[in-house]
Amino acid sequence: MIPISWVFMLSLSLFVIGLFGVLARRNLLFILISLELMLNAVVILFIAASRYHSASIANSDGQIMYLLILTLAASEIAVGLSLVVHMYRQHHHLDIDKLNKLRD
Amino acid sequence: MLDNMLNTIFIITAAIILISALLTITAHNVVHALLYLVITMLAVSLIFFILGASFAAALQIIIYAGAIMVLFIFVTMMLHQGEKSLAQERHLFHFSTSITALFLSSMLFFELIFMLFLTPTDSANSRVTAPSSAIITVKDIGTQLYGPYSLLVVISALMLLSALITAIHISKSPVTSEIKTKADNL
Amino acid sequence: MTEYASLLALVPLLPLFSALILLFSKLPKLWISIFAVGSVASVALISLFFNVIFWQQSDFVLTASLGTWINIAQLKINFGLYLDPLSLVMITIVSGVGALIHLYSTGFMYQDNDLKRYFTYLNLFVSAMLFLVLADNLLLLYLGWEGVGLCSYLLIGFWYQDRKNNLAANKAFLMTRIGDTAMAIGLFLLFTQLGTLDIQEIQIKAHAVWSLNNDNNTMASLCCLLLLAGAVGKSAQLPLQNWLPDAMAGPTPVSALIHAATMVTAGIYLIARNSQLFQLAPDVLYLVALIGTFTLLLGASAAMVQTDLKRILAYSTISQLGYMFLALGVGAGASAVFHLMTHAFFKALLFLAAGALIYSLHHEHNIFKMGGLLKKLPVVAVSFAIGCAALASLPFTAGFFSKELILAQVIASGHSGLWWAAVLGAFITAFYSARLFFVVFLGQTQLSPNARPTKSMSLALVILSVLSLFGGIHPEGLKSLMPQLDTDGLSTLQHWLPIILPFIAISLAWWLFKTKRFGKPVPAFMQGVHQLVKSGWAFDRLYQTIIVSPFNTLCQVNKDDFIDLFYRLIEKTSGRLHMVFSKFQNGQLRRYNASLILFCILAFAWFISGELML
Amino acid sequence: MTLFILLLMPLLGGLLAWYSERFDADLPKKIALLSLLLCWLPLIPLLSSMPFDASSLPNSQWLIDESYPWIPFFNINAHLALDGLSLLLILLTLLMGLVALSSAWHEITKRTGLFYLNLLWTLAGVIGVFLAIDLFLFFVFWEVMLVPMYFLISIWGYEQRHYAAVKFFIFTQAGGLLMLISLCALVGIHYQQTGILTFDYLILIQNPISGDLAFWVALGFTIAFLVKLPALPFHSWLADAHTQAPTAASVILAAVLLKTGGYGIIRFVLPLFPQASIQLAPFMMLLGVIGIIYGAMMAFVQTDLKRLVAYSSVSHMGFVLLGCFALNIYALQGAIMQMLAHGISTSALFVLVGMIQHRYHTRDLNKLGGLWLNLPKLSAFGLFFGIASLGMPGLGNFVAEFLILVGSFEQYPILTIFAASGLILAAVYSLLLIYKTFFGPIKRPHDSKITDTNTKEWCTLISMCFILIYLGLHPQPFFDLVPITLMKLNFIAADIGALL
Repeated sequence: MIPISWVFMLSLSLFVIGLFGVLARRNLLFILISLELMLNAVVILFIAASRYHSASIANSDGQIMYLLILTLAASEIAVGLSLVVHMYRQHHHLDIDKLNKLRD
Repeated sequence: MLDNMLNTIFIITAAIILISALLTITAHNVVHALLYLVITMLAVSLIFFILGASFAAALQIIIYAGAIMVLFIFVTMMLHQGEKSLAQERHLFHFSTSITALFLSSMLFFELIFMLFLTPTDSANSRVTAPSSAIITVKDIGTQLYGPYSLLVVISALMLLSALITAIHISKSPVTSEIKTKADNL
Repeated sequence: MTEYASLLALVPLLPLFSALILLFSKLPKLWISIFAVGSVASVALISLFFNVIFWQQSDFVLTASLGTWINIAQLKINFGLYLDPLSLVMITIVSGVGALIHLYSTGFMYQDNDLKRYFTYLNLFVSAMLFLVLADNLLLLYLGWEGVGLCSYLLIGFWYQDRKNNLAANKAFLMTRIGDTAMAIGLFLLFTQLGTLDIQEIQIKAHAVWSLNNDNNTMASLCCLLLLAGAVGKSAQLPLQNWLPDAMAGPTPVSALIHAATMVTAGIYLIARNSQLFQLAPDVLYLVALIGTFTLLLGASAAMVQTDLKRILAYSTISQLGYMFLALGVGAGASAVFHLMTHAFFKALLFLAAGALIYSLHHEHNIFKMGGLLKKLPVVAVSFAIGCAALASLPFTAGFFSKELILAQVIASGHSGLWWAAVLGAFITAFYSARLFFVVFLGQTQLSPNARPTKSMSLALVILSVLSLFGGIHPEGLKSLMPQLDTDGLSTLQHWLPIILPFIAISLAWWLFKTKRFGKPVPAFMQGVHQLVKSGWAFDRLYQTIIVSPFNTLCQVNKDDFIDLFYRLIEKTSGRLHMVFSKFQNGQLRRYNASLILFCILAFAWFISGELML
Repeated sequence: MTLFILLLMPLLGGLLAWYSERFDADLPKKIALLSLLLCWLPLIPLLSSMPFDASSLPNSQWLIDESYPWIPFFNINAHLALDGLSLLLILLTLLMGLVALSSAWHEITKRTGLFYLNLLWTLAGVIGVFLAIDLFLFFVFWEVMLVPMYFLISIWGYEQRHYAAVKFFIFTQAGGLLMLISLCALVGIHYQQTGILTFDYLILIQNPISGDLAFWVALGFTIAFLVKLPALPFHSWLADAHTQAPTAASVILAAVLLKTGGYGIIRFVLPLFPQASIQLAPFMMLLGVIGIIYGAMMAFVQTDLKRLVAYSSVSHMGFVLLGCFALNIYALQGAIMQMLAHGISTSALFVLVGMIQHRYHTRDLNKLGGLWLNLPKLSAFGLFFGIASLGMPGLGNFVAEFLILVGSFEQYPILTIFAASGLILAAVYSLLLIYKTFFGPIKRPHDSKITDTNTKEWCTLISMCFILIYLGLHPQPFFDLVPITLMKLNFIAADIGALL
């Protein structure tokens, strides 16, 4: 069976790549994409954890949590993308650094 | 025999995931990024299969890769950014601006690695033993879902509804007309 | 005796009431002068009446009380009046000379439209002086003391339009105020040591408490020193004397009354009144004598070189007061008071005559611009001559009797050094009074007088001349009150020298006048000394450099209150801190993410370091 | 019930005045006058029933004592009581209220209703401070008197009124908070030591708290009162508050608000913390003396007339501080007398400055000069009050300063000599004040419409003169009224003249 440490390594590195994407990219779309990556990283960990749980009966909590994260991702992307559309209509660009009107 | 085959498959898919993830975030063209993302999603569903969560894998392919990524592509097509966005992208994202991001994420990466593997795990709760081999069928998930986790279903339904409403509201409001008038007389 | 108590009570109150009436009423000029002169004249009559009753009695006491003032625990002070030979002499002088000066000033100040204010202040001054002289406790004396200082401030600055007068008034008040504060501290010391402020009780208790063991009469000498400081401030003696010449800025009758006859003598009265207390501190008494000698020499030398008529008389007052302090210092209190009396007469006469001169020469003060006025103003000339004669203490004038007595007492008490200084002072005094008379009245006339002194002025001049000539009767009562030294053991030189000296000085002055050397500029090498002496030995510049200007610069430096600066600093720093923190809110989303991640890293790092420690 | 009536009168009067502005512009000031006069009613029976001689000293310290339950949970009750000291200060407050009213009669024209509301509420706050016996109620009134004064300064003030008002508010509020902390600490410690939870001054005074914490609580109280009585390090709000406040406000501020500090020390610090006040005494006396000299030196260089008078009251209040902590009967009587005399003489000076500003629209000393020629009556009053403020015997200030200096001389002679030098400095700045404004050559052309004092002003000033003279010549009834012996103040034995 696959030792759990590998799964940790995988999800962790995926998470960090997603994080780098969020921080580095200035285009809102790319930020949303890297956000998706981070979500996937977490989900892998959930599934692995429930899989390696030593309870006698089969433990399906991980998959139920996967369901929840899935709905979360879906709704989050829906709102995110409508914001992207909205922003594009208003500013004709997607550079997030230019959006600092909230400051003053 | 079966185990080391599983291991190799796991390693290959993990490698695919990481490479395509890297490619998604470094791609200049949005569509390329999206396609790499779809590849990542499929590889992840393969991981689920390896881990025995077949229902999750199926969902991953259908909803995640199928629905959400398609939505993504729709939106990028709608924005029809064209050539100038590529050039813009090139100047928006290049090595010098992302140096701090790189530094921060790598710091976080090493700290997590260090914390997970190098710190002396106290023996009490590290009894990670071999995974139980019982197969989890969809029926089990169904009974669990409508048994103890019924509340979860309600919440996710509510969340989806609220997302729906906000998405409609934001994209519907005729904001573009006012901005234009203001932009003209600036 | 008590039936006179109410009469005694009237003495200080009459001028006070008339001052209040004048203040609040709108009387015509005539009525104003009637009220003013009337009140002081009636007080003069009362004092004459007292003189007649207690004529040559030496041990009478008359007390009256006007009610309690402060009465807490041991501090029992009431408005008590105390009449004994000493204060009888004083009230006679104050009211007598005061009345004459009031009479004189009705003429002198008649055309001044602020007559009401003038007479209110003058009456207030006389009543304050009477309170001072009749007070039975030191606090009431202090009330009179400050009241007199206040009235002299108001009267010096009477013509307030002129900046110079106001500055002179401020200077006078502040200098005397310094002395008064020292005296107040003396009062505190006396009260904490002896538990009372009543003058007679102090004398008794002081003897009872301090004379037992002579080691702790340092306390006695400390008290006497502080009281002496007050006296020095008020009587313009050595350290605090340069306010008197500037005080001549006031109207001349004011200078006559305040700066010749009455206020400046308050210091002498204070020491004379506490003579038993001063007996306990011989070293302080010797200091009094020393101060007297130095002041008398300073005053005489400065008067010798002045050109301003009134400043000459001011410096001569300082030197005559020096004589009185010298007499007090050697223990001859009675002769000091006697000289005080005669001095009051002839100095008031000189001032009033000078006033008449200024009045007729339309406010000309410089004596070298006057000359040959003998024929034109006979009355003024004669009275001026009598005054100068008494000042120079020519034989058979009042000044002669009192000054000889002092000189005799000084020799009798064995201070021969002081005696020689006093004799030198007498010589210079005779010289400058002769110089004054010759320059003003003989020689050719430069300014012709346009107004003749009025009848009231001449009347006052005549009476004062008579008093200066025949006023030399030594009041008997004083002898018993204060110790008297027998003066028969004098050698012939010590007896005759002071009598011959004035004649030599006058002939010297005549010789100098005849050879026209008086008005001429002093030869080059003498110029520095001449200027030094003329400015009253440069005490003004001295005080200006060591006290006034440092205090000014110190205050200017701290003009806007460095403590307030401290609070404004707090306000500024909080403003600047606000600017610094607002830098973090710059609306960059990526920067917020970065700070979020940074925080996670730090949290993990802290957790890891925690782990490693284990 | 009389004390509560006395308290409610200004409050209601203020509200009525504010409300009445709607009908007629100058109705508020008439109502304000009426309510101030009505305030005297509750006191009349008291004053008449107590002939002014030492024999009829009331046996208990309190002339009237009323207490109603207010917050039973903490055992706080609205406990008001009047003794000799507070009676004197309340009389001063009411008198100065009338003076402030007369000076504001013509000067305040915009929003008069609100002005008189604030004026009367400040007075009510101050009367409350002098009456409150319950410490909590004392603190409430301490804050009540502060807020309306802030509005008075910030709305009707002169050029930098906002800066001055805010500064005034922050200073006094900080002091107030410090007092709240020490008040609660006091009640807490008292509760620990005696098991009675009470804010009532009469119970707290029975067994004063001991221990080193008591010293810090005492220090907290003293600093709070030092801020109000402007002692040296906390005095800088006074100069600004006075220069920018309208005449009526600065009269109230000078005459009454400063006295709450002194009253607080005498009423709360000395009896409640006997040992602590003995330990504190030398430092506070030193602070007082420095305050005297520092205030005088500051006053000497000011070019603004009101700032000069403000710094002079810093110097006078230094005397009060010296008197309070000299811990002997003469000094304490002197301190109380100084509060009264200073209240009258300084507020009179402020009224005069207000009149000058009303006529010449300037307070700058360099521009003023030679007023005597044009306004003889006003200048005569100015001369009188200038002389009073330098401590001329025969007037109230001298008696007070003499008693303070006698009392403190007995404890610390050297310190008193420096304080006595304050008398000279007082003469310096007072003469400067008189000379720069009233004497000297005329600097400005005389236009005929500037009139001398009208009858209203003349009456207020002449009555203040008579009070000062009465204080100076016959202060005995004021000494008898203050029951020092009953106030449980343990003085260091006044061993004056004990040698005999």
